[in-house]
Amino acid sequence: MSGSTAAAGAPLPRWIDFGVLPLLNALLALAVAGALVALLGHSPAQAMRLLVEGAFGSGLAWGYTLHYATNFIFTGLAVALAAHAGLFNIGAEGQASVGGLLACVVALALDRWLPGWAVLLLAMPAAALGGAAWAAVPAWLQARRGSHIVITTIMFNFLASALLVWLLVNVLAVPGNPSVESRALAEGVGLPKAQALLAALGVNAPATPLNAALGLALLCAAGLWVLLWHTRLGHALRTLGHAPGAAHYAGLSSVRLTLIALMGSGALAGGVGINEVLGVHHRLLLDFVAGAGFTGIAVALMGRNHPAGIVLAALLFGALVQGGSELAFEIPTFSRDMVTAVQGLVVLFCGALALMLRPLVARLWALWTLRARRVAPAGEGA
Amino acid sequence: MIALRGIHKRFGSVHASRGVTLEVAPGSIHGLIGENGAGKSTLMGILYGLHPPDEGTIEVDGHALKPGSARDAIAAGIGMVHQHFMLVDRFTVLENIVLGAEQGFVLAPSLAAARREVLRLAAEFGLEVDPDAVAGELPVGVLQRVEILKALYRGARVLILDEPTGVLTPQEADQLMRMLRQLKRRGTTVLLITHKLREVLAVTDRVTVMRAGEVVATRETAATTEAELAELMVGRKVRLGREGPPAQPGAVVLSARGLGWRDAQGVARLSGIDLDLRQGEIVGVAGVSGNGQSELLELLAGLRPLQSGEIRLAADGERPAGVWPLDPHRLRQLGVAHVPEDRHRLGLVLDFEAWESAALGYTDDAAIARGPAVLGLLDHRAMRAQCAGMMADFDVRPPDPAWRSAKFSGGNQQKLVIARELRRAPRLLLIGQPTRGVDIGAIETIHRALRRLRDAGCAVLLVSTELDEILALADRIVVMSQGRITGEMARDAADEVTIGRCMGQGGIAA
Amino acid sequence: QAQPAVVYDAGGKFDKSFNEAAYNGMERFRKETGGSYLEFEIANDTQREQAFRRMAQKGANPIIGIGFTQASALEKVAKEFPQLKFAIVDMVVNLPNVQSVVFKEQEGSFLAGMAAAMASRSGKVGFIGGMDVPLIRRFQCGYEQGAKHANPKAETLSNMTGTTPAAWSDPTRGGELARNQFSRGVDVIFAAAGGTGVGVYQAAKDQGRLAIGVDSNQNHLHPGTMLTSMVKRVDVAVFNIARSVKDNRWQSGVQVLGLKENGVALAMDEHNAKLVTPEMKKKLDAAQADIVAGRIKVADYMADNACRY
Amino acid sequence: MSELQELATVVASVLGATLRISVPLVLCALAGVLSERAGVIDIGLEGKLLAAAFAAAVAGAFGWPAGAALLAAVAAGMALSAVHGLACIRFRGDQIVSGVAINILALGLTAVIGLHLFQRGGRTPDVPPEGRFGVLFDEAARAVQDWPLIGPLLAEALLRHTLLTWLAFALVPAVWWLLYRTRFGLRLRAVGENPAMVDAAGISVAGLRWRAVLLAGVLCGIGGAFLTLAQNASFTPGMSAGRGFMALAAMVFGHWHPVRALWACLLFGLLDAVAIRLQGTVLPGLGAVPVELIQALPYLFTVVLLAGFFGRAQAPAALGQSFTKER
Ligand SMILES: Nc1ncnc2c1ncn2[C@@H]1O[C@H](COP(=O)(O)OP(=O)(O)OP(=O)(O)O)[C@@H](O)[C@H]1O
Ligand SMILES: Nc1ncnc2c1ncn2[C@@H]1O[C@H](COP(=O)(O)OP(=O)(O)OP(=O)(O)O)[C@@H](O)[C@H]1O
Ligand SMILES: [Mg+2]
Ligand SMILES: [Mg+2]
Repeated sequence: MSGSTAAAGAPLPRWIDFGVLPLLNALLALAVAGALVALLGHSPAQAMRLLVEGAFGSGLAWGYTLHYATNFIFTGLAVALAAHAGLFNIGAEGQASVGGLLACVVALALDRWLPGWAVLLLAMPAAALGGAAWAAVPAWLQARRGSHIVITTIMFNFLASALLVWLLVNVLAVPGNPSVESRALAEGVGLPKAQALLAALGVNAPATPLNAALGLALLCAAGLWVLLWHTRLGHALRTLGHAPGAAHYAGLSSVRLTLIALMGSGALAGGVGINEVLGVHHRLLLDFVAGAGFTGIAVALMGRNHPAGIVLAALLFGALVQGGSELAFEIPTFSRDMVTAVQGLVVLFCGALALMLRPLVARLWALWTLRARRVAPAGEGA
Repeated sequence: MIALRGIHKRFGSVHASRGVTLEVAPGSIHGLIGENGAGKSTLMGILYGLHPPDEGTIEVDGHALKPGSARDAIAAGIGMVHQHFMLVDRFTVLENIVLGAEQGFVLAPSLAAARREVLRLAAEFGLEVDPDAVAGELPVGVLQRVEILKALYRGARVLILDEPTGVLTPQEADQLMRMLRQLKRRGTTVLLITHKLREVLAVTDRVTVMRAGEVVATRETAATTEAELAELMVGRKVRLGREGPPAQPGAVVLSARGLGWRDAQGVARLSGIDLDLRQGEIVGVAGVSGNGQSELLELLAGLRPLQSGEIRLAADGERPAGVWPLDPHRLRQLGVAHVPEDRHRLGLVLDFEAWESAALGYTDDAAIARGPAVLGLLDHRAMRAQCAGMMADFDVRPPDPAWRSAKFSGGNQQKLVIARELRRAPRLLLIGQPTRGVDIGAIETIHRALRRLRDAGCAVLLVSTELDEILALADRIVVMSQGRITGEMARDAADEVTIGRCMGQGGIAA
Repeated sequence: QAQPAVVYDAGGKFDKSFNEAAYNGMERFRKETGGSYLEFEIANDTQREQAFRRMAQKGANPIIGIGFTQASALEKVAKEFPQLKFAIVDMVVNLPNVQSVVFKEQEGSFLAGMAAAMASRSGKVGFIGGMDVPLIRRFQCGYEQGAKHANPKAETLSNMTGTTPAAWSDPTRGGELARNQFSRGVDVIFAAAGGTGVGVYQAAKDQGRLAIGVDSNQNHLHPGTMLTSMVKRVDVAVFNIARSVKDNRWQSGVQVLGLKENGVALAMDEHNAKLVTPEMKKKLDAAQADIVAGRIKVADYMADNACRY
Repeated sequence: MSELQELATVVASVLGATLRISVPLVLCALAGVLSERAGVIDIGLEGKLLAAAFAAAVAGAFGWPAGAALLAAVAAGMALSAVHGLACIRFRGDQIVSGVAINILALGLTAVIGLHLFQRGGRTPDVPPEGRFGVLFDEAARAVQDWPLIGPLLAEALLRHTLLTWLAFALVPAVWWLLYRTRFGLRLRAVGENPAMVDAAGISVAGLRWRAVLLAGVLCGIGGAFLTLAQNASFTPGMSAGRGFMALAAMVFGHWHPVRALWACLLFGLLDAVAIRLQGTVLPGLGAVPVELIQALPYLFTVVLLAGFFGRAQAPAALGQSFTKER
């Protein structure tokens, strides 16, 4: 699971490995998607244009793209943190649900009594706490009893959804409201919207769900980078992940580190709750996570478990979701399933088949450098 | 006749084989020696078809082999016992042996045939193994036998052994040498890579010396000496053996009383161990491997829980006393360093770059901290510098802190681990098999460093299955057999016969 | 002339259920008026608001939200665009530019329960819901009451499919739930579970029992097996909304569509003619008249989050 | 009818349900065992199951006989397996990313193609009865079902199953035999533990992994056909509904061993069947239990079982590692 894929094959300049190749892969993915689109009777060029414009063509588009990306950053970081400690956390979905649940419960309990900022100050840690708590049991079972993390986190996803439905329907429901949702938080409780923040800077931005949670997500990414590569704890976590024997030899407690890694992972997943519940909807909805936890797996791996890579991969996925819905708006016959298929192709070509073109590119690069070398002395001779 | 001609092999920027030509007479035992990283394993890997060479040809009995095809090599009768065993831990011995040489789709007949053949080979060569034992549970010495059986089962007429004795006890090594002679009598050609010149002199007919990817010499064994070979390998004169002033043992640093340890099956691995370690003294623990030395070492190092008995660390200056159970981290803080026997699995994180591995266990060192202590931030530049320092002290090659730990050869990995553990002036060093698989030049470096450490007043507990090493380094020798101390003597009172007698004793209370 | 727009809920426009009914209404509008319309299927909660806003920016009129989950998003956007007309199905939004259409599912379910109890030989009827949420409980409660009304000794077994979104599209599990009920003596099952229902109907067919469809008329799926369908005339509602804007007779406010308004009904057609005996038909008609006249009070679960009758 | 007979009926129906619920899990778990024993992580079980279900339903809807539709499902499973193999074996891509991609792709493509073919929102028309796998021994079941006590058990729990159910359970010993009693199995397991060794033995690592991965596709294909040709008669988008992931859990639970995985699948099936049975019943002493709690019971129970009784599962040593000759 370590992102050692880059190590395969001959060394290439970094700008090729991290710039040219991903670009080529994305183009290939879009070419195949285009073929599919054409096969189904649409114009690939138009679809392409709509997809890109829909994701990046306006302030509005950027707002939505970044909003979706925020969720994916949180879950991608969550998966990556666990992965560095050698743990495969499939449970980000459930952890995010419970994070949002706890944040909302705290906010609902306090919003009538405390000012908005104070509620936020308590609800945001509650989201992290909820996520961490939901990860704690699988973590403990893994560390102490050796129960396989993959099974327990899958089970805890189902348990989270059952808990959420039950609470929403039986405890948090508003009588007379058929919607499966809690009551709305008091006016003024919620993270500042990007629109408001930009307005304070004198920038006129359209209303989008984008909110301060993006900043938090980026902070988390930077924080995770510092944690993993610049602190003793990070060194310890990665030691455990790469060589459990060496971790034991170094006197690191695998139980403690497993708990820290998975609970940290859950806390990061809880960020989805902050973004969706406190940032956008201001109430608890049944399916506010909407698969972001699972997408996080792909995001983390495509980002090679590195925070910077994860932010970029999250942006890509955010763009696919937003550009995809724009496509569906504009071409009525372009169903949302088509968007899903295109997303699958992108994950396939940009993620799983990321190294497919590498040998070819390496050969071209070798030819190029060879020619350059041959040309240079010739030039001198002349 | 086996002939490799003009072999070139590059791994990225490393030129591991530079136009090597090697000819081996059929039915002979041919030695291949050289420093760590000289290119011995690479060359043999090419012969066996593991790596395709960049240039060059391989011929066996006049037929050219297809480069990079293990299948072709096996068909031509080549068998190889790899430096790191190529076995599936979860398979039985029989399954491991049969793999790749099965006769039909259904396994049972092959297994039955293999069982007969293995028992026959075992009888012929004294290679006794339980065909139904699970490989992962066997000691290395037996695994080695399995590897050899594997090659013989495939009807190998050419047998390559890559450092076969590195992990063997002296007795096992002797047995192996006897077997090689026996194979030779049967007409098998043997290619033997080793770092132990004594073995080379004892069994080979000819010997080839490699340095930095090239063949520097080939000699008739009868016409050469240990000193000449050592010099050819390292490119300078090498001195091994006892040197320097005798030890001046000081105060007791560690005392253990009545140590016992039982494994998960309830079998006693250690019992009634009393041991004192003093400042300025190297205590060597001798014994056939598997007699409790590893358990003792790991118990003292905090890697195993204390079950019975007590271990105390005396106070010393500003460093406080300690009573076990203590975890390895706390022990390091108390000045107890540990070089593990298994450097691959324990001593390093293979995926880390060298400078990160160089901080393993010592990330709380103030010299590499940065910013407020609560944050636990690490100073990368200091870490790299520290690693570069270690590499310089111990001549780690290449001296590049940014190399991945896995890319260093075993000898250089070992030097790095030792450098790290010696770095912080420990008062007690626990060290297991310090020179296993390490070339002569590196052995010299390591031995010198251990003596220097002792002279600086450190207590050293040295566990080694190499009697030569114990005799060369230890000031006091403890012999273990079946989990007990069966002999203890000063260096000057020790010789191989006495120690050997103690090793054979035992009898253990369950 | 502005195009109408419709925003379907997460089930998608082909859910064989109320989204599909809305789709059919819009198709009818297209055919009858020759106009075109815009549409969008929700894939996640955030898209709701985005969808309404995009439709509003395109100047669509009216903008129809299908499903109660659309309420808060629609409310927000309707406030932003007071000059446009909005409508929501299955939920009430009190704004001057919003028309709300809600159905008395309990009344239709009551008749479905009666039909089930009358067709049942064992006196045991079954209900399979998608998720244990208030709207589904409203169906369940009316159904139970209806069954008891037709046969005081009737027993109703209820199952819910799951707690994840997959609960609405898991026919395999639906089939298994149905088999379980059949093995306990149930011989008629009413499924209000979206795509999961397909599996319930199939199981009924495989085991030679009866099933009742929901939302759209599903009688044609398995003639001889589908006893009837409890249809919710979302298609009519949606068609009327779109039509009224075109004809300039649109009104805001709340429309509650029950049996009386023909908003809910049991589907009777050639596919189930053999299953519904004249006697059953007569009793159903009588009950319907009683409900319309207020002589029978059908319990509304959502009125007080309890099933009391 | 005596109380005992009633009990027998209940037990029979729960056992029958257990077997039916287990079938797709068993097939996918076996697929997972084959693939992962060869060192290739198979997160894409869900997607393969879905695609196969779709292919079978489409073929059935076009009037193909059941056997041909089964082959179509197998082909679909293998096609996605080939994508997985291309990504992970040929191009050494990340195995988990590839699996995730397959899941997303299958979810999208089946709906898109289904919509394109039939204009029913991705749903397929019903497969005609003769194109489905019917219950095999219905006559016999009818004959015995009224026998005291064992009647219902024989009929419901044993006889009223389709060919695919029998096939699924028969495949368990078959896969076990393949893995533990044949040359292919020995090599396959070796390649998941120590590919370098297999390579050194002169056997193609990639070749073995390809075969394992494709076989996994075949098994998922049968599982998919079971969903649309036996349990149901049509395809609904997303109808695999997480079964691939449960199978993955069962495979891990079963320590990557076909027979133990079977027990895990049966356990999941039983817990699920019991939960279905318990729904809506009033438990003595507890009163009416919330549906959600009962729905959560199988998952809770699994976690408890894992924590209490099952030791550390040992994954194949080289699981997830792509193999390169040049280390
Ligand atoms: N797969 C590889 N990739 C990169 N470099 C390699 C690889 N294998 C060997 N090398 C390099 O080739 C050189 C020769 O290695 P080789 O293993 O042949 O040495 P050796 O003589 O066997 O050493 P030792 O005594 O430690 O076994 C070393 O410098 C090593 O770093
Ligand atoms: N992943 C790798 N990348 C580059 N080089 C490698 C890699 N793995 C091993 N090597 C090189 O291959 C050679 C053999 O590696 P190995 O791990 O077998 O060391 P070693 O031969 O055991 O050393 P020693 O014999 O001293 O114990 C080493 O010289 C090492 O530099
Ligand atoms: Mg070597
Ligand atoms: Mg070596």
